[in-house]
Amino acid sequence: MPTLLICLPLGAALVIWALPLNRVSAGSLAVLAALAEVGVWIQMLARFHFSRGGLQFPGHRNWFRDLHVSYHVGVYAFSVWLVGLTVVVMAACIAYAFWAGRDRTRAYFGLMLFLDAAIVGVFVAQDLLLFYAFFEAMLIPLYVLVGVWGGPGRIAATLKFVIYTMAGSLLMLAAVIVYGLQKGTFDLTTIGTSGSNWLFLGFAAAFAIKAPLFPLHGWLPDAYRESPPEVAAVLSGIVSKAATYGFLRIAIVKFPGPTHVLRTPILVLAAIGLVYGSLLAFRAPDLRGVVAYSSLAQMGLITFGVFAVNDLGLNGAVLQMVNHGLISATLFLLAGMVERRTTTGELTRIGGLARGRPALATMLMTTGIIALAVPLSSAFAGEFLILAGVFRRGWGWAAVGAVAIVLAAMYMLRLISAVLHRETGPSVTDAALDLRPAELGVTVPLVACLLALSAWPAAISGHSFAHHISTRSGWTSYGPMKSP
Amino acid sequence: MLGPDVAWYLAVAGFLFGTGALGVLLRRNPLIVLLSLEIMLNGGNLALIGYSRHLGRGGGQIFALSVMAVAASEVVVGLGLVVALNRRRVPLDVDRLNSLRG
Amino acid sequence: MIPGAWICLLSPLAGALAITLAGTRLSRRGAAYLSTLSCFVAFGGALASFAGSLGEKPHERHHLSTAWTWIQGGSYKSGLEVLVDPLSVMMMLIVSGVGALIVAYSIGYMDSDDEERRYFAYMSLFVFSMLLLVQGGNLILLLAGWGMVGLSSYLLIGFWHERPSAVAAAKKAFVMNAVGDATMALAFFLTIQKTGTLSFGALNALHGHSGWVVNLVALGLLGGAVAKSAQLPLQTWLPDAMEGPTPVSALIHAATMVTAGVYLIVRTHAAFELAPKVQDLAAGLGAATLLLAGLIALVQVDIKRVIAYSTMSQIGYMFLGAGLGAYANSMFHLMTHAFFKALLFMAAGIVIHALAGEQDMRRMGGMRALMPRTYWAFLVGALALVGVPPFAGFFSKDSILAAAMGHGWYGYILWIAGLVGAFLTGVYTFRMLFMVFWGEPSAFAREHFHTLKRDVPGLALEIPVVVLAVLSVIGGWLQFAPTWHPVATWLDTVAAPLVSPTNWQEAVSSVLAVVLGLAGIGLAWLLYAAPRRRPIPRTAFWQRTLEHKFYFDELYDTLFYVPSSFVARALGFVVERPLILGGSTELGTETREVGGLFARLQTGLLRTYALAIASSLAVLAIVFVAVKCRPF
Amino acid sequence: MIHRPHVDWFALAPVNALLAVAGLALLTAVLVPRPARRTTAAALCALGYAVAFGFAVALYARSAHGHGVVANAFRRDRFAELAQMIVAGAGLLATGISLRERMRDDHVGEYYALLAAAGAGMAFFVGANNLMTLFLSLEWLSLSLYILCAIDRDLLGGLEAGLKYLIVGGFGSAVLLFGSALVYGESGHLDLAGIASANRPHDALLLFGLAMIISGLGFKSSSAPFHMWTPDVYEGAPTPVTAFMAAATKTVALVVMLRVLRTAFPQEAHLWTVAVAVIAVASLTIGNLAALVQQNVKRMLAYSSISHAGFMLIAIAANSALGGRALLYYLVPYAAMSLGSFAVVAARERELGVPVTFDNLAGFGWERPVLGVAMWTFMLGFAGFPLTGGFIGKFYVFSAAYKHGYTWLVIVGVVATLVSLYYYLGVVRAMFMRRTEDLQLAPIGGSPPRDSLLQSAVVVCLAVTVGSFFVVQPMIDLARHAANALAF
Repeated sequence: MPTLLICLPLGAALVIWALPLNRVSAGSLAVLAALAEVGVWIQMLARFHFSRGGLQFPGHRNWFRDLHVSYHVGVYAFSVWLVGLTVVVMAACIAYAFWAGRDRTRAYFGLMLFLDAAIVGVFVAQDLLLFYAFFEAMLIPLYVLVGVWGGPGRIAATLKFVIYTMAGSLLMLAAVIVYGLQKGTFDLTTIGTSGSNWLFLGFAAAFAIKAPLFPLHGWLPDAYRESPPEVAAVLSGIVSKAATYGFLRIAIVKFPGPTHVLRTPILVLAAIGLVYGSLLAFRAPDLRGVVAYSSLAQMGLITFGVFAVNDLGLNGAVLQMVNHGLISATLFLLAGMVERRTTTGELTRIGGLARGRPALATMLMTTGIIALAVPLSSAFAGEFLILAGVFRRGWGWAAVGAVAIVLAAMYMLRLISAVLHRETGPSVTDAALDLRPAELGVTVPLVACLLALSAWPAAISGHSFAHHISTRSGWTSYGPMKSP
Repeated sequence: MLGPDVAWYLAVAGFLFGTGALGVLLRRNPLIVLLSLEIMLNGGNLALIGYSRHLGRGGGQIFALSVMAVAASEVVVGLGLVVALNRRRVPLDVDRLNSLRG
Repeated sequence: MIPGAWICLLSPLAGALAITLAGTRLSRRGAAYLSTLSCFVAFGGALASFAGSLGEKPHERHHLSTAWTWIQGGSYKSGLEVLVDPLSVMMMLIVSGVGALIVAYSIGYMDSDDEERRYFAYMSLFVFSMLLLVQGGNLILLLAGWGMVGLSSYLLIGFWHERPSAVAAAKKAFVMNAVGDATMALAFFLTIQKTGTLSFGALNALHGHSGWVVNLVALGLLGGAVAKSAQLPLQTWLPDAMEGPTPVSALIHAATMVTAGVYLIVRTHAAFELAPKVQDLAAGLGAATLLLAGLIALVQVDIKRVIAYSTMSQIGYMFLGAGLGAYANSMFHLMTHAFFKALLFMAAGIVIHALAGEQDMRRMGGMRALMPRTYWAFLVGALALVGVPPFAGFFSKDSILAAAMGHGWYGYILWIAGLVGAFLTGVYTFRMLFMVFWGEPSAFAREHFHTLKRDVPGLALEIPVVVLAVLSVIGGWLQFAPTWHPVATWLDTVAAPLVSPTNWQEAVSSVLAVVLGLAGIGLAWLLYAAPRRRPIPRTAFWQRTLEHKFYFDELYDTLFYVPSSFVARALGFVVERPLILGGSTELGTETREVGGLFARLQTGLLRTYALAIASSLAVLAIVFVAVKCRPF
Repeated sequence: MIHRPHVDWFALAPVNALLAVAGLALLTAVLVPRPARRTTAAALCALGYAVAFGFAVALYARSAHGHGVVANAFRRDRFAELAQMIVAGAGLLATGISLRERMRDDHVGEYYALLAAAGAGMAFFVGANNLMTLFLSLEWLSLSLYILCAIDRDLLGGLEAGLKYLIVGGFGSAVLLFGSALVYGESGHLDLAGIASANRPHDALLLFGLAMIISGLGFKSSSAPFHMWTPDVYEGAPTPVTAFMAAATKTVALVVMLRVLRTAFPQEAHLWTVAVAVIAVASLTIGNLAALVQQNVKRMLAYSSISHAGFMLIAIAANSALGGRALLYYLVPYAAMSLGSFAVVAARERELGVPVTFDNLAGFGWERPVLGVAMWTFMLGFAGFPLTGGFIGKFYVFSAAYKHGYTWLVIVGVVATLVSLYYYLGVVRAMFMRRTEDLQLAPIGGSPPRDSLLQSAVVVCLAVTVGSFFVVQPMIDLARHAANALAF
C-alpha cells in the first residue's frame, strides 16, 4: 500500500507530462490524483492496527544484492500520521495552485505530484539508501518549483537552498555508506545500532539543515519568501518534517550512545533556535517573514521533543509535527491569498483586513490562535507534551520553552493585528474581496483537521508508538517499534 | 655477448628521450615539435631494441618496427594539420595557438 | 446531574459555533437571541446539576464524567472530563447565571453595532471557556479553560479592532495572561514528573515530596492566579482592558474571569496547604493589591476604570481570604461580588450608553435627575460594595476580615490592611457616585442625554440590572457567619477551611469595617457632595504617582518589552544578516575565486601542458622509487 | 616454415566489423554521389557499430572463462566485451548525433570512416594483452581522433584542438612507449600476465616504467594533472566528436588502466593504489573548481568529465572486485550522460550557430521540452542525484573506497560533489529559470527542423541514465562477471 501511495502521484505526474493536456484538464487531473492519494491514505489509516504497533503494510523488492540494498517500504504508527499530513497538505496546495493558476501548468503540476511521491517515500522508506534517495529526490522538483515559479529573488534563493541542503545530504550519504557497510545491510528494520559519534553527526547534519536548526537556517528566509505560497507551504509544512522524522527514525534509534552523548549540544541549538526564531519573527517586517521564523522556532521545539527521548517528548513531537505542518501550510496559503489581494506582504502596508471580510478574518484568526498554542488547541497539546518531556531532561529546557510560548503569543498577535486589525493599510483596497469559495475550500479542510485534532490530540499522541513503552530510556521506549 | 652493456643503450635511449622532451617543451615551431616527438619515440625504440638484444627475445624488436610505422603516420597527420593551419594564415608558432584556454 | 453538567458546558459552545457558521444567514438580532438562549440553557444545566447534588449526601457530591482521552503521551494521559462537585456547581451557577444576564443585557447595549454577530459569538465562546475552566475535571483541562478565557477576553477587549488602543490593550492582556499560563504549565510539568498524572488528586500526591517541589508547584499556580486575577505584580492589564464594550467588562473583568484566580487557589488548595509560605504570599499579595488598587481608584476619572480598580481591590480581599484558608468566605465574597460588581458595571453602562459613549466622570453629573431608576440600582451596588448592612458585601467581606484575625501577627497586618481597604472603598465608590449622579446635570450631559426607549433593547438593558440589584440586596443573606453558614457547609467537602473565626472576632471586624466604610462615604460626601465642599487635599507627588498607577506600566516596558525588542532588532542586524544569511554566499564566491585561479592555469599553451605532464610524471616516478627502493 | 598462431576470428569480430565499415565508408567518399553520401556513410557506420555491439554481446555470453587469443596478444574475456559494448553503444549514438552536424559535405565519408576506425581501435585497446598491442591500439584510436577533431577545416578551433591534441597526445604516447620499454626490459615480458609473473628485484627502472605507463593512460583518461589538453580539445572539436571522445575514450582508457595495473603490477599495488588515489583527488579538485567559472557549456562539461575521471579512478584505486564493479557500472550511465549532454549542446549549437554558453542557453528548456528535460536529467545524474544511474555509481564508488579503507577519499568525493552542484544546477537554471527574453542573440534563421535522429539518441541516453537507477541488479551482475575476469 505504501508503494501505491508512491506510485499513484508519480504515474499521474508522468501522464500529465506526457499527454498534451490543456490548463484545466491538467490541473483537475492533478487535484484528482492528490485526492485519490488522500483516499488511499484513509484506507491505510482504517486498516492500520494501532494496538499492534510495529511495521505494517510492508513491501519488499530486491534492488541490488551485493551491498544488501533493497526497496523496502512500510509504515509505523507515527509514519502513518506524517504520511497523512503529507497527502492532505499536498492536496490542499495543489488545489490552491490550480485555483490560483500557474503558467506552464503541466510542468508545474507534474512536479508537484512528483514532490508528493518523494515526500511520501521519505516517510515510508525502510531502507537507508532508499530513504536517502527519496530525501534527495525531494530537492529535484523543489529546485525548479521555487526557481521557476518563484518571486524576483528566486534564483539566488533556490540556489542557496539546494546547496545548503545538499551539503547536509552528502554528509549523510557518506554516513549512510559507512554505516551500511559496517553493518552489512542497509535495511532500517534489521540494521543494528551504532556507537559512532561521527556517523551520528553525519545524519544529524543533514536533518539539522533540512529542519532547519539554529545556525543552519541561512536558506530559510529567502526560500520561504521567494517561493510561490503553496510551495512555501509544502516546504515549511512537510519537507521540514522529513528532517525531524529522520531524527526520530534514524538518529535517536540507531545511535543511542551518540544521542546520549550529544543530546545537550543539540538541545542547546534547539533552544537557541526556539528563542532566536521567535524574536526574529517578532521583528520580521513581512507576513511570510513572521511565519518563516516562527517555523524555525517550531522546528527547534519539535527537536526538543525528539531529543527529550522519552515517551512524552516523542509523542508530543509527532503530534507537533502534524500540527505545525497543518498550521504553517495554512498560514502560508493564507499569506498567499492576502498577497494576491494587497500585492504585498509588508505588514506596514496591510491592515484592517478584518473589516467586511469575515471569512478571511475567521480563518487567519483561528489558525493564528492555534499557532500560538492557546490551551485546548492541538498545538497546545503538542507543546505541552514536548515540554513536559524535555522537563525531565532538566527544568531549564522547559523554562526556555515557556519563554518561547510567551514570545509566540507576542509575534502571532502582532501578525494577526497587523493583518486584520487597526486602521486599513495603504495597499488594502475595496477591491480586495473576502475569501472566495475556492480559497475556503482549500483552507477550511486544513483548519478543520486542526480543530478536530484540538478536540482529540490523543488521536495522534496516543497512537504513535506502542503503548507499553518504558519512560526511562528513549530508545528502548522506541524499541518495540522495531519490526516484530 | 658483443658490444657494450645494455645500460649504455639505455643511457642513449634516455638521452634521446630527454632531448625530444626538451624539444617539445622549448621549441615553438610545430614542425620542430613534431620532430622532437619523433626523437622521443625513437628513444623508446632504442630502449626496446637494446633490451630485446639483452634479453635475447624478439618481441622488443617487433615492437620497435611497428612503432616506426606508427610514428610515421603520426607525423603525417601532424604535418597535415600544420599545412591546414598554414592555409588559414595561422603563423607557425605553437604559442599562438591559444584561442582555446581558461 | 452529569448530563446537566455537559449541557451546561456545551450549549454556549454550540451557540458560538452556530453563530459563526450561520454567518450572514442569521440576523444580528437572531444571533443575539441565540447566544442569550444558549447561556440560559447553560444556566438550566447548572441548576439541574445543583439540584442533583443537593439530593445527595455531602460526601457523595463528587462525580467525574469522562468523554474520551483528550491528551496522552505514553503512560501519562488526561481525559476530557467534567467534574461535578459543590465547588464546581457553585461556580457553574454563578458563571452561567450572571453570564446569561449580562449577555441578555448586551442585546440592548450592542444593539445596532454592525458586528453584533461576532460579538455574540465571542460572548458565547467566553461563557464556554469559563465553564470549561470551572468544570474541567483535571489540571490540564483547567489550564485549557484558563487559556481559553484569556483568548476570548483578548477577542472581546479588542472587539472594536479599528481602535489601536483597544488592540494594544487586548494584546497586553493576552500576553500577561500567557505569562501566567507559562508558570502554571511549568508547575504542571513538575507535577507530571513527580506524580505522573494531572488529576486534581495529583496535588495531594505531592505530599511527602521535598519542600522545594511543592513550593515550586504552588508558586507556579499562584503565578497563574495573579496573572488572571490582576493581582500584584501582574495587575497592569486590567484597567486597559476597559477598552472593551461595557458588558464585557461586567462579565469578564468583574463577575467571572478575573475571579478565576480565587477559584484556582480554592480548587488546588491541597498544593497551597503543603506550601504555607506560598499561601501567606498569596494573602500578602491580596492585601497589597487591595490597598494599591483602592488608592489608585481615588484619582481615576474614567468611570469604568474606577470600577475596574475596585474590582482589583475586591479580588484582593478574596485572595486574602483564600490565602488564609478561609475558602468558603472567599467563594462567598466571589459570588456576592459577582452580583454587585456586575450590577455597577451595567448601571454605569446604561449611563455611558445614555451619554453616547462618554466615560469621563467629570463630564457627567446630575444623572440622578435624568435617570432615577439607574441611580437607585447604582446606589444599591455601591452600598453592597462598601459593605453596608444589609447589603451583600457586608456579609461576605467582613467574614474574610474576621478570618484574618485568627492568623497570628501576620494575620493582624492583613486585617489592618483590609480595614484600610474598606475605608478606601467607601471613599472612591461614593466619590464616583456623587460625581456621576449628584449635583446639577453638566452641560455635556444635558446636551447628549437621550432616554432609553421602551423597546426590546431598552428592556434588555433594564431587566438584568433589576435582577442583579435584587440579588445584590438579598445575595448576602445566604450566610451569616455567627448563626448559619450553608455556603461553608456546602463547600466543606471540597475545601475545609483552615481558620474558623470566633464570634467576637466576627463582631469586631464587622463593626470596624462598617464604621470605616461609612467614614469613607462621609469623607467622599464632604469632598464631593456636601453643600459647602472642603477643598480636596492634593500633593503633586501622590497625585502623579497615583495617576501613573505607581509607574508599573513604565517599569515593565523598560524591563521587558524594550530590551526584548532591542535584542530582536540587534540579532537581526548583527547575527542574522551578516553571519547566517551572508556567510554562505561569501563562502560560495570565495570558492569560485579559487576556481578562477585553477582555470587561469589553463593557459592554452601547448608547452605548459607538456610541462605539466612531464613534471608530474617525474614526481610520480621519484616518489615511487623513493618509497619502494628507499635509496636514502 | 613459420609457425602461424591460431587466430580466433570470433574474438576479433567486433574489431573487424568496425574496420570493415571503416573501409566501406571510405569507399563511399568516392563511389557514392554527393547527395546520398552523408546518409550512406552514416548508415554504414551505424551498421558497423550495431554489428560490433551484437558480436560483443555474443562474445560476452560465450567467454565465461577469459583467455588470450592470437598468440596471447589479445585477451578475450567479459571485461573486454563489456567495455566493447559500451564503446559500440557510444559509437552508435555518436553516429546518430553526427548526422545533421553542420559541416561541409566533402569529408563526410572520411568522417564516418574515422569514427568507425576509432571505435575499432578502442575495441582492440580494451582487449590488448601485451604492451605492444596496447601501444599500437592506443595510437590507432588516437590518430583517428586527432583527425576527427580537426576534420572540419572551417572550424579554426577544430584545427587548433587537433594539433594540440596531436602534440600533447604524441608526448603522452611517447611516455607510454618508453615506459613500456622499461617495463619490458626489466621484466623480460611484453604480455601483462608475464610481467606480473616475472620475479624481479624491485628496481627503479621498472618503477619508472610503471610511473610512465600510469601517466600515459592517465593522459588518455584525461585525469589531472595529465588533463590539460581536455578542455581545449573538447571545446574545439566538433561537438559529436567531443561526445564520442568523452564517452568512449574515457571508458577505454580507464578500463585498460584497471586491466594493466591489476594484471601486470599486482606486486606494486600498494604503490599504484595510492598514486591513483592521489590522481583522483587532483582530478576532482581541479575539475570541479575550474568548472565553476566556465561560461562555455562544452568547456564546463570537459572539466566535469575530468572530475568524473576522478570519481572513477577512486574505483580503480580501491583495487578490488567491488571497485571493478563500481567502475564498470559507473561507466554505463556516465557514457550515456556525457553523450546525451553533448548531443543537447550540439542541438542548441545548430540552432544558434555560435558556441553554447550559459547565457544563450536561456529558455532552451521551455522551447524544446524533451531536450531540456533530458539535459536536466543528465545534469542531475552528473551531480549524483537519485533517479539517475549517477547516484548508484557514486554510491558504489564510495562504497568501494570505504571498503578499501579510503574513508578520506569518500569525504573528498562528497565535497567535490557538493561543489559540482553549482555548475550542474547552473545549466538547469539557465535552461529553465532564465527567460528567453534575456537572451542576447536570437536563433539564426529560426530553429532548424527538429532533428529526430539526435532527439532519439538523446532519449536513449535518457533511458539508460534513468533506467540504470532502477535495474541495478542485472547491470551489477554483468559488471561482476566482467570484473571477475581480472582475477581479483
